[in-house]
Amino acid sequence: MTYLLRHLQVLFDTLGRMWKAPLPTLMTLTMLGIAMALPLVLYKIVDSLAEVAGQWHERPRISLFLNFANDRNMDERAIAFARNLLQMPAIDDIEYISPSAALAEFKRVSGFGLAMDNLPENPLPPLLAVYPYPTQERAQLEQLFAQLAAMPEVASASLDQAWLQRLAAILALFKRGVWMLSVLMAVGVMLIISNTVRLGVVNRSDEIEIIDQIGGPRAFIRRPFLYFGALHGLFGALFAAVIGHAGLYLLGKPIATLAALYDSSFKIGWFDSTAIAAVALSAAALGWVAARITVDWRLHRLIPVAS
Amino acid sequence: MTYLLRHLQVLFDTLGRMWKAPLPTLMTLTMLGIAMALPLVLYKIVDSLAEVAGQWHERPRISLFLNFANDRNMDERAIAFARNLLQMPAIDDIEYISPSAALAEFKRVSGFGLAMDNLPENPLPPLLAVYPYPTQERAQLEQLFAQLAAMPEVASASLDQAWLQRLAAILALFKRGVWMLSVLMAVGVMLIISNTVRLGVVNRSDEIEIIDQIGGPRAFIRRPFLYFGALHGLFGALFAAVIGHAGLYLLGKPIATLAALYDSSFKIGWFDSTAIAAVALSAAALGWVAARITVDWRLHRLIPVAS
Amino acid sequence: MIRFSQVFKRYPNGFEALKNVSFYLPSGSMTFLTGHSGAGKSTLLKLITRSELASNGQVLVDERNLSRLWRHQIAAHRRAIGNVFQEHKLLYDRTIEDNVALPLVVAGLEYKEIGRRVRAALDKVGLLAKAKYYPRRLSGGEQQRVGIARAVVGRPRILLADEPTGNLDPQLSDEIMRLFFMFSQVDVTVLIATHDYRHIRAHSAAVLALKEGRLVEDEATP
Amino acid sequence: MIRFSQVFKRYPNGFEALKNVSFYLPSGSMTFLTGHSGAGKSTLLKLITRSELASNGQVLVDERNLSRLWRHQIAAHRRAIGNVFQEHKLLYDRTIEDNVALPLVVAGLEYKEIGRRVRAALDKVGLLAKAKYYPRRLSGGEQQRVGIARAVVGRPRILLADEPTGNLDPQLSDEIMRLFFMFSQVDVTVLIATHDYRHIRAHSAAVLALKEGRLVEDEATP
Ligand SMILES: Nc1ncnc2c1ncn2[C@@H]1O[C@H](COP(=O)(O)OP(=O)(O)OP(=O)(O)O)[C@@H](O)[C@H]1O
Ligand SMILES: Nc1ncnc2c1ncn2[C@@H]1O[C@H](COP(=O)(O)OP(=O)(O)OP(=O)(O)O)[C@@H](O)[C@H]1O
Ligand SMILES: [Mg+2]
Ligand SMILES: [Mg+2]
Repeated sequence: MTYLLRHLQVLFDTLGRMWKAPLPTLMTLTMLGIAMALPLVLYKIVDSLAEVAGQWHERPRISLFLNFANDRNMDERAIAFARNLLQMPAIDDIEYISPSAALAEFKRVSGFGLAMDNLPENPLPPLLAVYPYPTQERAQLEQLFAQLAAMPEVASASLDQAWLQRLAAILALFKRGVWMLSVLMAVGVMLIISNTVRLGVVNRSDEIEIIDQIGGPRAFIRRPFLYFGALHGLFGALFAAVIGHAGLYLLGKPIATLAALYDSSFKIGWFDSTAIAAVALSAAALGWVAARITVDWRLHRLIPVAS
Repeated sequence: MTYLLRHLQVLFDTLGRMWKAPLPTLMTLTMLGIAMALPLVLYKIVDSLAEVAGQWHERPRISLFLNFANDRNMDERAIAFARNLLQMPAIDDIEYISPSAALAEFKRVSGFGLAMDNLPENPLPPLLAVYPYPTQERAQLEQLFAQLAAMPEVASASLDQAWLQRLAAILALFKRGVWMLSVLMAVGVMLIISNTVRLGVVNRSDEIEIIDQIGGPRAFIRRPFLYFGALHGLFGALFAAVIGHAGLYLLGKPIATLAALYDSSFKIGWFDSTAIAAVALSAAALGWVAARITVDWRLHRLIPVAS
Repeated sequence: MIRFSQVFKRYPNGFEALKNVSFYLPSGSMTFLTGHSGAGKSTLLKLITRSELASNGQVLVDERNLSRLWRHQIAAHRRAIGNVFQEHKLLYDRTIEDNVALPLVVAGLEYKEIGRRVRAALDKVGLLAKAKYYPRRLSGGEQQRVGIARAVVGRPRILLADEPTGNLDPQLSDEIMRLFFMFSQVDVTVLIATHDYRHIRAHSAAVLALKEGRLVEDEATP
Repeated sequence: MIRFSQVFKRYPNGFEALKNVSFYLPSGSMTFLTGHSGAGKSTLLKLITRSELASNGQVLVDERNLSRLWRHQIAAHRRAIGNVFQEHKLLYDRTIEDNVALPLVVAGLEYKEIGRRVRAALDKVGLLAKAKYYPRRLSGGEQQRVGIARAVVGRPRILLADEPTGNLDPQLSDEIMRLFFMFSQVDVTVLIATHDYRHIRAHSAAVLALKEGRLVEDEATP
């Protein structure tokens, strides 16, 4: 009870000290906020991109060319076949592309529009674009492909594999970026807090020496600085949330413009509160650890035990 | 002469102090290095990308479909026509895509490979891909397009304009990112240096009070801290160069992998030394300013002039 | 009680500040420690608070051998000692009141009890009226008295003082000495380093005289 | 020379530390400043160094009115004064030598000259052997002597000292007083705040006695 009370008192005392020196506190929290906002924002962007990429841009796709060309009921048969396939648990979605639709798309994409108008008849076969669930493993995907290719209705099949490698490469790049940035920024956060704690120790070095002389235990001397470090981590994370949101807001406009040009309505959302809470807690823990290391290091010099 | 000597002495004294407390100095320089390395690296990536994008990926392209299909000498005539066009000053390069090459590419890209093999004859016209100089203004580009489209040899023409908007949008996004990051990091650098200077002032507050009492002028008291700030900025920039190079090295591998998948040999180079020198000088100036503001602020409290 | 048995103190630079010092101070005794500047008075007091460790010999405080003290026991040992420092060692960002309360806060006393005892201590040194002031506003002598109040507020079993009256006028310093004497009457072991032979003459107290680190016959006292 | 004309000093909290103080100290005079703890001695000295500003009245130092001093002139004014502080105010991260050299470094003297003068000053206070030590290694009295050496090293025209012998044994403190007296012989204005009436008796010096901020007839001197 008294123990808890004393901790609470140190907590409030430390808060009071931070509050009474608003400018230095704000400066430090801004530094911490900037340091933590960067990986948060980058992570958010990568996360949003990965989500969009997974469901839209570089989805795995198996193209099935059906062997009922020149059949009158071609469209109905293709759709019935697609219905059947959709029963398979691995398949998420199927799109039917009729020969005429394919030709139109081809004209649009290739730029051969005018030149294709004088084709005698549509040379293209009916096509099913099969989208497996994106969660599929590569081996599963290849197994599915073999299974589909072997079906009698299928004239030929192709599995677009480039997307896999590209996606893996892009994600690897971004993951490495986020990872590097996070490590750098964790280091940065600890350094900033360590520096601030060191400033605090220097500022209160008289007090520390006197308390040591008077018989204050080291835990007593250390405690306010541990709170100091943890509180800075905590508030720094909240600053990071604010700065990060400002950053997302400022980046939102050009990102939306860009997405519109790629026919996408891609938008980056805000951070969710659990993520912020997680960051805040980790930052508080980092701050505590940084403070502990720093205080021990400084106390070792400031009030050595004679021996 | 004596004045210069005294400045040199303060410089070396300050260097000596930084050297004698290697751990705190390294910590601060690491913080500064991280803060400055981030915009440096991002700028380098954006710069390299912009360069590549300009000359390769999203180049403006005018497609000319020629009206000599089914001509025996089709290829020769198309190439001769292309030679003629190359005389025009606005045109950088022309690629001739014969109907058979176009068909092969189409098969590859569309995935319709097998299905197209039973086409009776190649329905595609000969195609010239005309690449104007990328420096062209938009209006000039459209004028060129109109001129080419009106030629008798040209059956139809198309101008891909999306690249312009996309490039502009991407560059706008990246520029805003670099700009935001640079501002944030300049603020960060000043805060870090200010904090370090404040630590220095607190650490030497006894000395400052005593020197003030003994009759040391404010300029004398201030000078070592100004050097301290400027030196931290300077060395911080050098740390940033090292950290930035490490970052580029670590990012180089996944970037190269990704580029290879897009059939590009895109590589990010190292920073050039003038850029580093510029950053170092600006950082030193920032450090000086931060130190000046901080010292004045602290001295105002530490040794007020009675009145 | 304090017992030194053949104590030597050699500083890291090789300087021998105390040489073969032995004495015994029973509880309830009041003793003056004298000697020229640099004789080793402060060093002797630092050995008692375990701020320094004897290079040789035994220092016993309340039957406890200080060289056998564990690191984590040092704080508790110091809390049993009231110490008036040669420099005042006040906290300039806390009021007089809070400065005096510090040993009680460290010891974890109740708030009410702290307030009561702090007022009593400040009253004894004549500074109750300035309880809410900050130390910078006090004169040198007033600051020294705050240090004395802080040393006695915890009702220590041992009271050490290093030049406690160096900055006080004769009248005040007599009063302070009477205060120390009162403590020795209630079984506290009091040891005071001083240059002021007036006090030594005035109080019927024992004298330890140091000369270049050795205890000498009390020749200096006139 | 120092001249106070009807000087009042009121601190921001309203406390009047000096009331209607007037006196004149010619060059080459040696004067003792006495008074009880809190009488205003340190305040009076701070007015002379322009660490505080008189609320009323004139403080003239070497014909210069301190209330007319510009901000940037204060440093030069202080360089003409040697000051022994009540607390020693040494730099603990510099050697004794460097501490004493400080006023000369600030004044921008040549290296050789600095070395020569520092050694001379340390010799005068008997600490030449410890020139390379750091202050923490010195006893309280030794530190006080370092402060004295620092005050006299710049050959000031005015020498102020606040309890300069509070931590010194009688023999040493007599020597220090003789040193101050020698300075007054070479036309330096010397003003020393002290509680030690022995000195006042020993030297044929003038006495300024303060009582609760007022100059009083020198009743206290026995
Ligand atoms: N900054 C301040 N603000 C308010 N009051 C102050 C301040 N400085 C000193 N005083 C008060 O002014 C009075 C005179 O102080 P001063 O330091 O001049 O005394 P002193 O004669 O030097 O005493 P001592 O011999 O104890 O050093 C004291 O009562 C003190 O409390
Ligand atoms: N940490 C240290 N390292 C080396 N020498 C030291 C150290 N502390 C003190 N000394 C030396 O030990 C001697 C005794 O110092 P001490 O402080 O005990 O003297 P003192 O009797 O208290 O003197 P004073 O009356 O001047 O305070 C001095 O000569 C001093 O230089
Ligand atoms: Mg001592
Ligand atoms: Mg005083």
